[in-house]
Amino acid sequence: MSHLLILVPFCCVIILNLPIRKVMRSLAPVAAIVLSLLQVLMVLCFDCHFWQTKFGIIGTFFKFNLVADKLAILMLLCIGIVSFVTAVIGRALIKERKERFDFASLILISLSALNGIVLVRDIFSLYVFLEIAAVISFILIAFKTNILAYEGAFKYIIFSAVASIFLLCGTALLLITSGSTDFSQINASLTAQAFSPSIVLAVGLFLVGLFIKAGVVPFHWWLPDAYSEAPSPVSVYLAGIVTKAVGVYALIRVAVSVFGMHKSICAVFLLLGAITIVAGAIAAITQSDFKRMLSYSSISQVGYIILALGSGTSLGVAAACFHLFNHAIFKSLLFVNAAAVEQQTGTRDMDRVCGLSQRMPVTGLTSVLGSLSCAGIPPLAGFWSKLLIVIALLSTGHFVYAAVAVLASIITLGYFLVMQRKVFFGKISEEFINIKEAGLGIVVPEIILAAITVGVGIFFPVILNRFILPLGG
Amino acid sequence: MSASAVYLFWIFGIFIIMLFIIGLYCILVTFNLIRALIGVEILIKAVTLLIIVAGYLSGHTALTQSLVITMIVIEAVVMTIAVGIVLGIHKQNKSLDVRKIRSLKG
Amino acid sequence: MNIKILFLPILLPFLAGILCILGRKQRIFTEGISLIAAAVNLFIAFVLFGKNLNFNLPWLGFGIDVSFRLYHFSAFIILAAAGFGFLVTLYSLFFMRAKEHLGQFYAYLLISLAFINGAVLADNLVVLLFFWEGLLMSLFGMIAIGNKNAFKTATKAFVINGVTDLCMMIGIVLTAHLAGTLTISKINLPLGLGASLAFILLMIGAISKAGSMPFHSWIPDAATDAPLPFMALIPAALEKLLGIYFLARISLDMFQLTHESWLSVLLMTVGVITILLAVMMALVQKDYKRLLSYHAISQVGYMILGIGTAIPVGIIGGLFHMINHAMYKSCLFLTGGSVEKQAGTTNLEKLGGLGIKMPVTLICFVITAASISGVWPFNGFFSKELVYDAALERGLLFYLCAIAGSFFTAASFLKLGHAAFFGKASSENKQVKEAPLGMLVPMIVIAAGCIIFGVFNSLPLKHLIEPILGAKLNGHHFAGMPGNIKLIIISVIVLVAAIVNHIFGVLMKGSGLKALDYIRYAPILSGIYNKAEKRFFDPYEIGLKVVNLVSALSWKIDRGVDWVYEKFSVKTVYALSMQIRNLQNGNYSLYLGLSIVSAALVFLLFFAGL
Amino acid sequence: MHLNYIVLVALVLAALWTVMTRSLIRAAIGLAATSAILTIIMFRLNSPLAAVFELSVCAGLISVLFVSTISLTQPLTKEEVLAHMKERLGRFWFLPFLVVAIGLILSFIQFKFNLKLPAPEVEKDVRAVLWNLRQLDLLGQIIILITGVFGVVILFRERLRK
Repeated sequence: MSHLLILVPFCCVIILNLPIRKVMRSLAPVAAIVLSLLQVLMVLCFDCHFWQTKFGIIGTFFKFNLVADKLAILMLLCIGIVSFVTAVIGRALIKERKERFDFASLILISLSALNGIVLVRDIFSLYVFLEIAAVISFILIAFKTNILAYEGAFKYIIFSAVASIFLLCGTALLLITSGSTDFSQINASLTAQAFSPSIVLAVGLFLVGLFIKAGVVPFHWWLPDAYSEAPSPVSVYLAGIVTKAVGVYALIRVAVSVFGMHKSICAVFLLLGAITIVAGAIAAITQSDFKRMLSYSSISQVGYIILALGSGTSLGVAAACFHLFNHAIFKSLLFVNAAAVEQQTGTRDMDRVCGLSQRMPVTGLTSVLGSLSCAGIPPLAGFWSKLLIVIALLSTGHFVYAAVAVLASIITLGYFLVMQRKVFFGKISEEFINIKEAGLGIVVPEIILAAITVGVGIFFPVILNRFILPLGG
Repeated sequence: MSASAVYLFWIFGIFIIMLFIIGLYCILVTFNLIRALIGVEILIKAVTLLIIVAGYLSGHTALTQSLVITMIVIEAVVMTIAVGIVLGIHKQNKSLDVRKIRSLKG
Repeated sequence: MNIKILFLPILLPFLAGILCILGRKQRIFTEGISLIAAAVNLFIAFVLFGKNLNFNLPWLGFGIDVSFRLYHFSAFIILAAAGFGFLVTLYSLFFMRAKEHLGQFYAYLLISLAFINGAVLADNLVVLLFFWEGLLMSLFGMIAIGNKNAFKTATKAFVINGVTDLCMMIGIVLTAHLAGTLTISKINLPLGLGASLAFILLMIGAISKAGSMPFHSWIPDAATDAPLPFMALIPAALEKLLGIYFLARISLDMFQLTHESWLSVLLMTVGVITILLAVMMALVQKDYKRLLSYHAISQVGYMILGIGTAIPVGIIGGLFHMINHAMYKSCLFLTGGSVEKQAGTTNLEKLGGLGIKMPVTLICFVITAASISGVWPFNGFFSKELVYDAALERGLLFYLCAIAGSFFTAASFLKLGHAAFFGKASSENKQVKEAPLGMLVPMIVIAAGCIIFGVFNSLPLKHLIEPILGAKLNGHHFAGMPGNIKLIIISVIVLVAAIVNHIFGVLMKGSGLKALDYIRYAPILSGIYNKAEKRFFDPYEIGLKVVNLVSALSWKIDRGVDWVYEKFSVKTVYALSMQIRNLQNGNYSLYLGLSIVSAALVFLLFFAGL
Repeated sequence: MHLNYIVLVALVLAALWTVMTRSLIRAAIGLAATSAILTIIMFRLNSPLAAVFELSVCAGLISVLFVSTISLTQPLTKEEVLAHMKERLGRFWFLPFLVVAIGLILSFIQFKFNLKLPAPEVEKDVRAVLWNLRQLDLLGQIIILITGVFGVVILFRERLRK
């Protein structure tokens, strides 16, 4: 009964906009938090009765083609967690009631859009939901209406529009060559015939569109601007889940269920993945803006996912999905840390702040956990997914790419250590001697996310066989 | 599909590619934000044409028409938001010059 | 009988040892516990003796099972170890009375016993290795609680044994690979190329445990630094028992070592070299315990020589020599302990004339010294004759070296006895009294054992040693007087020569201590001795020098690499980073252009990959 | 079919004019014209409903949107436009030649497409397709419209407050 995942948040927004606005305005943030938590809970008992039930009226009225497989369930979980975190810290960071209402409503809409992206089985519907998510992103980035945010949003709009056009061209050409827009039918028709130039053109256009949306390196230009200039809760949301669902998940889904792991697709994935990893990590190392550094790190981690996908095996796909999940958790965590630092010190410049860990112990500790997980230090979650990626690459004989992955993880560790040294360690500067730990609305999400990272890392052997390996299909 | 249809498609294809080049050139070269959006619009026109041609040649006219309708609605909303942002930039920069929104670097 | 009884000799001393460490600091408590544990262990060993038990419990998979096998050989070793363990514990009650680290000492002693029992009982190579390495641990601890230098010596012992254990580990892996099993009793490999390598690696572990050259150099250092009962128990008795036990196992059971094999010659050569070099070093020592420790090394050579001959008479001789050596050498160390306890020093230059003050100690010393020198009718004579017999059969050179070793052994003990117990009493030794009864009893017991094993040598040979070889003997018996009269005559001549040499030396130099100095200062030998005293030939020291050189070299390389890491790579990465950031100049037209160009490249890749 | 070619050429010309004209208002009108010409082609390619939609939304609504934006942003005065014109021409003059050249080059290439015929039972009625098969897209349209409303509310909030 996955219809409800799209319908309920949307209906909730409509109800919240009913004329009794006074009540609704205060209800909206709570509704966002509750709905995202509900989604997490539903996903956690994913083998329960609910998913198989066909609700009578809704089922007959709405004939949506939605499928919730293992990969989609994992994504739904990520969406639930990150939306929950975003809603909580949004409630904590946005002071004005009207803005708070708008923000919560947008989170609710995007919940339904992202669930749609995850569940659809039609490339045009995929495009529709991608566009909804993109439009929400534009609005959210420009939420604070300052010039830099506008600049980031405008660049994102241009790139997103071009990407959409590539996607639509791909869709049209696929429609010609396979006569349908449905995943399974396209897949059937693509596997039935050899890859002719027209199909390559179609697949290539589609993939390039998704590359732009995912921020893979030669197409990543909009990403640091958009992430770093967005308001803090929005950065968490964008980096944690929106671009991951919009770009990376769509890439995985399309590569696995539509195009199949063709040799040349894998080659492109491998090459772009390696370039993305290295370029993102290298660009991150000299950044002085906290969020911009995290943005480049995000790019670099997306590279890992693409690289894993490029190995073309079911293990590689499983590793990619696992890293996607881990990345959603630890990158959200790091952006929440950045939000806490920005909230308390009023700056994102890593050269200005120093020694914050004395005054903000929870933020300091959780950021260490997040960084180490991102850099792939055992036994945190990030280590296991990177290990799986390297194993997947080695088992298909891509030794050079495996070496690149391992070496880049050293650079990752490098820039995170630089960040930690600049921001959290050392002696606190006079300017910030009086700052306090961020409020409960930020500290609680930090602790939850850090606990997930550590927990997944420690219970990895349990999780591996039960959840991760089935992802490969 | 017959050879004439393939030929016909290629004729349309040439014009679609020409539209693409015009649109992309406009986005790349212009110094005005609104013109950049107009360039995007031209690209969208090209894609609309491509989808319609695809539907016409493969016989899925009903399907492609519904797709085009959805697409037009979506692009209209995107354009509205984009115009809103352009207006915001103009309000703060007092200019529509692309060269003035280059402060995010590195 | 319940098969679980096999766990008793391992668990009981181990738990008692843990109790000693954890228990209260009171002396009576730890001493009582350790004495009782040693006694019970001895009792269990008696009970177990003569039984055949097998125990197997699958454990880690890959053929790594907890399997124990009690049969004649292992029961014999356990009994001997338990006996020495009990006696040395009894001795330590008095010797260690005023020393520090009492609890630790007894704990290590008992744990060593437990591990030796475990290692001897183990029927699986990995289990064996486990106990073997455990022994290394207790060895380290036991040396380290000695005097100030002890920690350094302990490290030395640890490193040397650790390296050889590493060899053994590789050997075990290789053996398991070749044999396809880890169960010792199932392995029976012909000596091919790989098996030879495995044999050598395992042999290194075994002879290093026994203290043979060139893995001996920690023993003399430990003799001066570690507590004396340790010397009497571990290097003199337990490690010889264990090392030679394992050597016998690998030569007799696990590999088909025949006397045609070059490995046999290798073993014999190691044995002969050990005999000669160690005894040459022993000759010139001026310290009671140090002299004894060199002999402890030297005598190992006889055992290795005996087993290396790979003929029944040699093996019987080697094994018999093993138990004999354990007896007389631990007794000798115990007399050394009495001297140290009563006279306060073991430096031979300060000792003298103790014979009248300590008559029981003197008698025990004389018996055991005669035994080690191979005087009829003590036990050393019989085992040595067996080894000589075998050595002569394999080659005249080996025999000559062995007999030369015998000559030097006798000479050095004449010197030792003369210097310590006869001659003029020095001024500090006037008030020396006989050692307390508790220390005398173990010495008397062992000395009596030496006589019994000598006079009634059929007793140990028939009941302890010969059943080990069993059918391989073809009904031969080696008890009683050796058959070859010529050899006996040569041995007697050698002994007489040693005495003559001693008298000659005393007359020349004027004192018992300096009786052998003419060898020490002989033209060529003096240079070698000088270098040896500076530890020039100690493989550990050479190893240290090499390691220092390598580390100095790697320091240089490290700086270079460090430069690459710290300066070069960081600068490169930063420069690259700035390049990428320069590309990100805020101009979205540039971005879009680059994206489209890269999209075109991606398309090219696609078409190329088609 | 020749009419189609003429309309297509007109489409490209309209697009070129849209891009190259010096006045923003003219560019917006040119866009509307492009849309209108596209509508003709859509009519001729058996897609009347989509054509109506294109005409009303793109040629109508979006043009109005652009024109109102241009009027809100106080476009440049005539002198400024004339000053910029020469420089603009320097950047744009070779676009028509580029377009024509590429069109000519492409016309010599024969790009093979493997087209797939539709199954005979494929639905021909747009309404049926839209309401029965593309329900999810309709839902998406509704969602994006609501999003657009929110976007306008948020982006124009300060403007309205003033």
